[in-house]
Amino acid sequence: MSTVTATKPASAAMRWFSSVVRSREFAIVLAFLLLVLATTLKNPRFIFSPDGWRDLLVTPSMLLVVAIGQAVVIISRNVDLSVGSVMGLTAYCIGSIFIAVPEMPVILGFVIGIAFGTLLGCVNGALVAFGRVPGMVITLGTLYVFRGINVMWTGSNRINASELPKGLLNLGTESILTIPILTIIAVAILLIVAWYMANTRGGREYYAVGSDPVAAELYGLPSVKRVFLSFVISGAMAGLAGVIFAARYGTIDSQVGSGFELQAVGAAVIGGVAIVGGSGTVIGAAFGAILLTTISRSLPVLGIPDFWQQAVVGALIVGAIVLDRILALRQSQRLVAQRFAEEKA
Amino acid sequence: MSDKAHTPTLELKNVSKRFGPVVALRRGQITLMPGSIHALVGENGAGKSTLVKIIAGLYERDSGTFTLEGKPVNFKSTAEAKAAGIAVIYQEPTLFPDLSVTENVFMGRQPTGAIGRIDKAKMRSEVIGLMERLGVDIDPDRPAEGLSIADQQIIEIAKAVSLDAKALIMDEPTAALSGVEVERLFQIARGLRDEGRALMFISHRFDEVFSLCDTVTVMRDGAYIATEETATTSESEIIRQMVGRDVSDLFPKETADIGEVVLEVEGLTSTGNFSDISFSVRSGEIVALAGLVGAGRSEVARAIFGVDGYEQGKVKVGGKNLPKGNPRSAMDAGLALVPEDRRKQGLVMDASVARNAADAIRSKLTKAGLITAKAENKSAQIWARNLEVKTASLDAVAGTLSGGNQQKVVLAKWLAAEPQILIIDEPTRGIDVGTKSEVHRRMSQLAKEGMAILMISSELPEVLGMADRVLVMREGHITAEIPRENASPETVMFAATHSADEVRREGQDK
Amino acid sequence: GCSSSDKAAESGTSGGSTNEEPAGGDEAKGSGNNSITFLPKNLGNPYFDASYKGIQAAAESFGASTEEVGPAEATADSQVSYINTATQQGVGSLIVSANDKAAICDALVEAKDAGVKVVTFDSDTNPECRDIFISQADAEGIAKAQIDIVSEEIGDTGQIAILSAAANATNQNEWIELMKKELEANHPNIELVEVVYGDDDDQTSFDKTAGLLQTYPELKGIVSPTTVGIAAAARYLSTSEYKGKVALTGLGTPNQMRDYVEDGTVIEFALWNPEELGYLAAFAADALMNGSITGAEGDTFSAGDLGDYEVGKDGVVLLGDPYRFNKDNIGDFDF
Amino acid sequence: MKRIQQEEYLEYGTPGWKRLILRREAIIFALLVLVIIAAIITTPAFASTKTVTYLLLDTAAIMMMAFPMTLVMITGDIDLSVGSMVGLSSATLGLLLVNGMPFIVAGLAALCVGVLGGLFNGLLVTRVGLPALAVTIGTMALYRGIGKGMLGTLAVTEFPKEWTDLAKATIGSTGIPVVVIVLLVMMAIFIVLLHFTSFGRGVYAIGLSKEAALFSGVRVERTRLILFVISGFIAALAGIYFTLRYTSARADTGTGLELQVIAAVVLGGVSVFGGVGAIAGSVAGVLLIGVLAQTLRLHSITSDVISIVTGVLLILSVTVGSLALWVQKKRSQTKARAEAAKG
Ligand SMILES: Nc1ncnc2c1ncn2[C@@H]1O[C@H](COP(=O)(O)OP(=O)(O)OP(=O)(O)O)[C@@H](O)[C@H]1O
Ligand SMILES: Nc1ncnc2c1ncn2[C@@H]1O[C@H](COP(=O)(O)OP(=O)(O)OP(=O)(O)O)[C@@H](O)[C@H]1O
Ligand SMILES: [Mg+2]
Ligand SMILES: [Mg+2]
Repeated sequence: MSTVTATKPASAAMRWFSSVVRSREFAIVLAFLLLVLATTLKNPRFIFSPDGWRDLLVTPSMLLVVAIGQAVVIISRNVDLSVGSVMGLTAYCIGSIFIAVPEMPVILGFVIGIAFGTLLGCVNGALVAFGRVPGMVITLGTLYVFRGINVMWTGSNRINASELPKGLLNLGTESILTIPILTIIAVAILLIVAWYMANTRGGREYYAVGSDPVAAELYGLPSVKRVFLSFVISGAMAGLAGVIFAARYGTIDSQVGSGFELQAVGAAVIGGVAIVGGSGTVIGAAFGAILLTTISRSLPVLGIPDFWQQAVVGALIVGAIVLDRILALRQSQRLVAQRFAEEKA
Repeated sequence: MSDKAHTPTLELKNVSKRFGPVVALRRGQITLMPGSIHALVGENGAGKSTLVKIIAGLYERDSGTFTLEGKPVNFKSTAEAKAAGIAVIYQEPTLFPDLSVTENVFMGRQPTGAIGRIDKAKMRSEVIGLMERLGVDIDPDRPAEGLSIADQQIIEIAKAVSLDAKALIMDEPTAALSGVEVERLFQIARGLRDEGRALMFISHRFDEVFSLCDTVTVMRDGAYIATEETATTSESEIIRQMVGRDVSDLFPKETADIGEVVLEVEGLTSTGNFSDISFSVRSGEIVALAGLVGAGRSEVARAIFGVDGYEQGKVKVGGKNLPKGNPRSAMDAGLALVPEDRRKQGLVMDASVARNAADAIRSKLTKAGLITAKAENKSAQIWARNLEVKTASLDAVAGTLSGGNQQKVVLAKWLAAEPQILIIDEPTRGIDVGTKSEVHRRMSQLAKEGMAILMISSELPEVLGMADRVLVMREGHITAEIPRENASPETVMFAATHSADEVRREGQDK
Repeated sequence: GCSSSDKAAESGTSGGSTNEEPAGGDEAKGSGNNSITFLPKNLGNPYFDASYKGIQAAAESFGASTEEVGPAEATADSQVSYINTATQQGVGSLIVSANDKAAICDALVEAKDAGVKVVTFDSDTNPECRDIFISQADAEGIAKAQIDIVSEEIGDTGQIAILSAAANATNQNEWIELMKKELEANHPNIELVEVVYGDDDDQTSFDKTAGLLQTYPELKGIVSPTTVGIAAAARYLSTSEYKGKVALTGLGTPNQMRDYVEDGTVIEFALWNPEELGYLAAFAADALMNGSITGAEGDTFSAGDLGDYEVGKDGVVLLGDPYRFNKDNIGDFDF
Repeated sequence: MKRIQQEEYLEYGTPGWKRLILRREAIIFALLVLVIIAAIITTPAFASTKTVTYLLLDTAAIMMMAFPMTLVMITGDIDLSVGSMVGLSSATLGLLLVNGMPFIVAGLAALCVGVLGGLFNGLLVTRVGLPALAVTIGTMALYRGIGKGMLGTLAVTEFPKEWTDLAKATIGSTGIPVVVIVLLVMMAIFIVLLHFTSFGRGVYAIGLSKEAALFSGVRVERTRLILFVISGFIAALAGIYFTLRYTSARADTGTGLELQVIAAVVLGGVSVFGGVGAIAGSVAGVLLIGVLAQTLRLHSITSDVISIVTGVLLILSVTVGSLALWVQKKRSQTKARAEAAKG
């Protein structure tokens, strides 16, 4: 008995370790580490300088939070193409508020930004969930609508960093123990959402709804609510990204975040979130976002000519998903062979 | 207490339901008593599943009364019905393919700890317990994706059984199961009955109805016909009430001239599924592939037809090698496969009946490179009529047909192709008695006309009744080849549960 | 992206300078149509916003109606649709900043054939496609001003880099060529290490600046001849360890650059007054519409408060030299 | 009820004309006609041959790409790389012309690039088994990047005049551009391909259920591969057209075009889940967006409003259908209830 209890924790740890190593996320993390290593060897300042270290951590934070929301939507078998527009509209909204009320506490700005994004997410969610129509069409529609409203509202205006309160802008660079605050915010949210998705009834229901919507309905799961909430989460995350944009970049015109939707979807897919729903994790999506952002930052350092950088990014995206797929296939083949061997024995 | 025993757990009266012009249910009626198992029987399309779905809260009834323990209820969603204590096993398994078996069983009601954290260890051990009770060995951590229909059905059963429900509704739970699993299920069902729960059981197999159920309700054309005690009625009586006429021979086997070998399989091997499968089928011959669920029979059929690849071996049709992994060339060579999963493999559920019925003969219908809806309809009409497919119209979406009628469309689709070799996986799954004998009659006739038929079936009577030769598979190997005259329930079951060596030894002993 | 100041890449190129539309002026005069349609590269660009203010002010003084239309994103094909629409509407004149010198040419020629007076400003098309081009400053002047500033600030020696807009923005590329020539000729100790492209997008320009600083530890200065680029670069620099160590200059608007000039990130940058540019363009359009000029070399017209201007070679009208903004004078400007 | 009367189910349930009218494509077409009538009434400048010319010239590239996109989306895939392929084709054409190649050779090379790009997409999707959305997000960056890398700072503006003129030429005084002939031929080919061939039947089957299609002998992977190749080829063709029409070869040509094409196709009734849609619907979708934009521009309404209108239209196109379905369901339910109460 004592031997059993003695070996059990060890084997549990082993099991955990091997499951981590085998997970799809691990491949992405490995790719990320290799990339950082290569770039740092070429130019140590990539991480060993205050700016380099800060940029490494802070630059992905915006795509990271958007990818979190996107992952939840994709897991429940939808896609949110409006995130870029939501982000842009929120950035401008929050910028305008800060200009009107400069003494507003920065934290309130974050709350308002998230609330505003949530509101836009509710529009998407309500249309998709209650209308029972494909999310891709609705959010393609709101991509245009929100951007149109943004352009209409902003006009030729542009918020410059000089108009924004220093408190907000400082957030873009300040750090605690060399970890930028924006990164801490993003990671904290990531951990909360990841825990929720993995460990609560609600979280698992997103997977169920995405895995087979018809079964979810037959089974009596609250599909409408889950679909609605997935868009709300995505909206909230895009709203947060809008605030992060304002803090980090300071200049807000009517085109903030345009094209971001495909990056967010790309990050989620690279991170192993199946586009047909039902599988993947927000952690994976977050690593996808980090990888994607860091690739484009390290290419100039690696000496890739400017004109060819986008091509290399594209090739790496394709390479990453192909590699992931090949690893997954290997894995399943090994499992089959193993099962067969066990059956024979 | 005695009062409670006399209030029906669940009672529906005069329930009706229409889908546009289609009247699925005209006068549905059923009364489930606590501590009793109630059978519901009727032809394909009689409205049984519709009744189930009304009970489940999936459909709202158009009229009629529905009471639960004497109180009228009006479910607006499946969640409400579930909360009220009704567990349902639908006719078609509805699992979440990406989630693990454990999660599938407990979705939406996982045991939770502090701040809503799911207790995964507890969940897992409960599932292991459940699987033990059902006597099956399914890895609780594997995803539901890729499970055989039988395994899926078992998980559905585990799911429903573990729900502490007042009423358990089972819509053809045994259609995909073979004897052993069925017996396990029945034990559990009886256990639940003895706990005082009400059970409803739908099946087209009368032996099951009589061995399990206390009461039986017959439906026809969407209306209630009669309710009887199983002890006081007979199979032929029920069939008469159900079909409105007598059904002649259930296995009308005709003798056919056995001709040349047309299908030859040599040493077929696919890691993890089956290995070293060799056999041949002659024209005019019906060969049954028997075995327990999960023996790998469907995999063999799929590999022959080219839907799956294989690592070693050869498939020859009329002496010529068939390229592997290419269903089209298999079809061109005269092969047809009626697959086991009609919902996913047999039919395009969202396409019309006509499109589906013409799907296997698209190239034949093409004239000067063009295909028209008219040509499709014409060919569909012929076969839909031959098999008496019950549908509102030819452009009805296949998914709205009743389960048995869907199966008929799959048959129609492949018979239209006029194949030389017909591989047919569970030909009569979910088909009512009347049509079943019709399907069997047609198979016999086709064999007589020279077709070679390879039939996979988990129904022993069907195997024994129809086959000229029985091949038995166990765990991916052929363990025995039994000619018709030697085939008996005992010989087939022995081969299905023992290795080839043991079977051979047993044969020598005799 | 929202571009800066563009300038005639073609002002130097030879080619048919003849204006092929002698009758146009009379036609417009006769119709009495003096509505002006303003088509910037894209909407939501403060540079063009300032220009439009100038156009409106001018139009008010001579009593014409104005209208601003344009695509949300700066692409040539979407500009064509707007030009076509203006042609159909039969407006009096069209003031355009071209997203591509060739792509919108045919549409403009068609507009001219329909009697619309075409004035390009800020960024030109091929000369035969328009009546007049209002140039902000000549290309050599723009290039030289920026090199002068950066060489002064870095002590005429060391590495510099350029942060441009889109890779095939003609005006940018011409300036960059001229800057290279200027460096070669007069600043042999300055090494231009790389030209990067921020696509006139804030975020891209910001991240490219970070990349430059990391890649070239010895970098002394950055030149960004685009308003979007210089503002993004300034914002990155102002919060980085390189603030005050790496010089930054280029073309920027005072409102965007004010803070960075005040906090010392940027010492001096250049630009012309986009409002005046618009003002001048509107007067040129008016002169074309009322037939007082045809756009031929030597034509003169009065541009209200700015005084008189003469049409030069290839129908180019020059606004003046670029203006250098620094701590001392930036307070006087608001655009 | 006795045994079902055979004649009852041997026919289609709804008469042909009714099915035709209730089709999504017909509704979009009706909307298109309404918008055109409204435009003619409210906008004096609209009713001119110029409108026809500009409208068709502006929408030609999107229309071309909408044909294969319709098929690709009906199989349940999607091709996001078409906009980038337009740019890559334009860059290839420009680069080869600058280097002295004859136009025909350069054009054929650009088309080859399109075929290769489509093949690459298709192989990744069918052979490696990756989701089309993921693959084409990647190749969208890849193809655009290659185009940018090839051209660098180059912007080619010199093209044979006979070709650039052809791209803009109209048929006599009708105002109908010559390119419309190409579009009509393409439309005919795609209509036959999708609606009247065994291949087309397979396309629908794949979109509704890949597995069932496979079991019916549809060459699923090959069909999908072919469609990606066609999509790449036509995107390259659109790239050549774009280049000639705007007399300018740039790597950023066609940026964002993919979403415009998808929006039009979806508006025309193609389901993003696959299995549903028709060529006629996509044509109507492209024209509807085109006519609306044209009309709004003539009223000097700015691009922001046009983008809002496009978005709202997209949203309405799906929600109205869903609402109508709901109403229909409720109505038939009440009817059924009433009848049940009577009987
Ligand atoms: N959603 C629907 N839309 C239209 N018709 C439907 C729908 N669901 C069921 N029907 C029709 O209602 C009738 C009854 O179907 P139901 O599924 O209840 O039959 P069943 O008794 O379960 O048959 P089986 O034994 O074959 O499973 C059939 O004719 C079927 O086509
Ligand atoms: N795609 C798959 N991935 C993993 N395992 C599979 C897959 N398909 C089937 N299996 C497993 O392989 C075994 C053989 O299944 P198969 O369907 O061939 O059995 P069968 O003898 O045809 O039974 P049935 O009577 O249900 O037709 C089963 O245990 C099943 O769970
Ligand atoms: Mg049924
Ligand atoms: Mg099977």
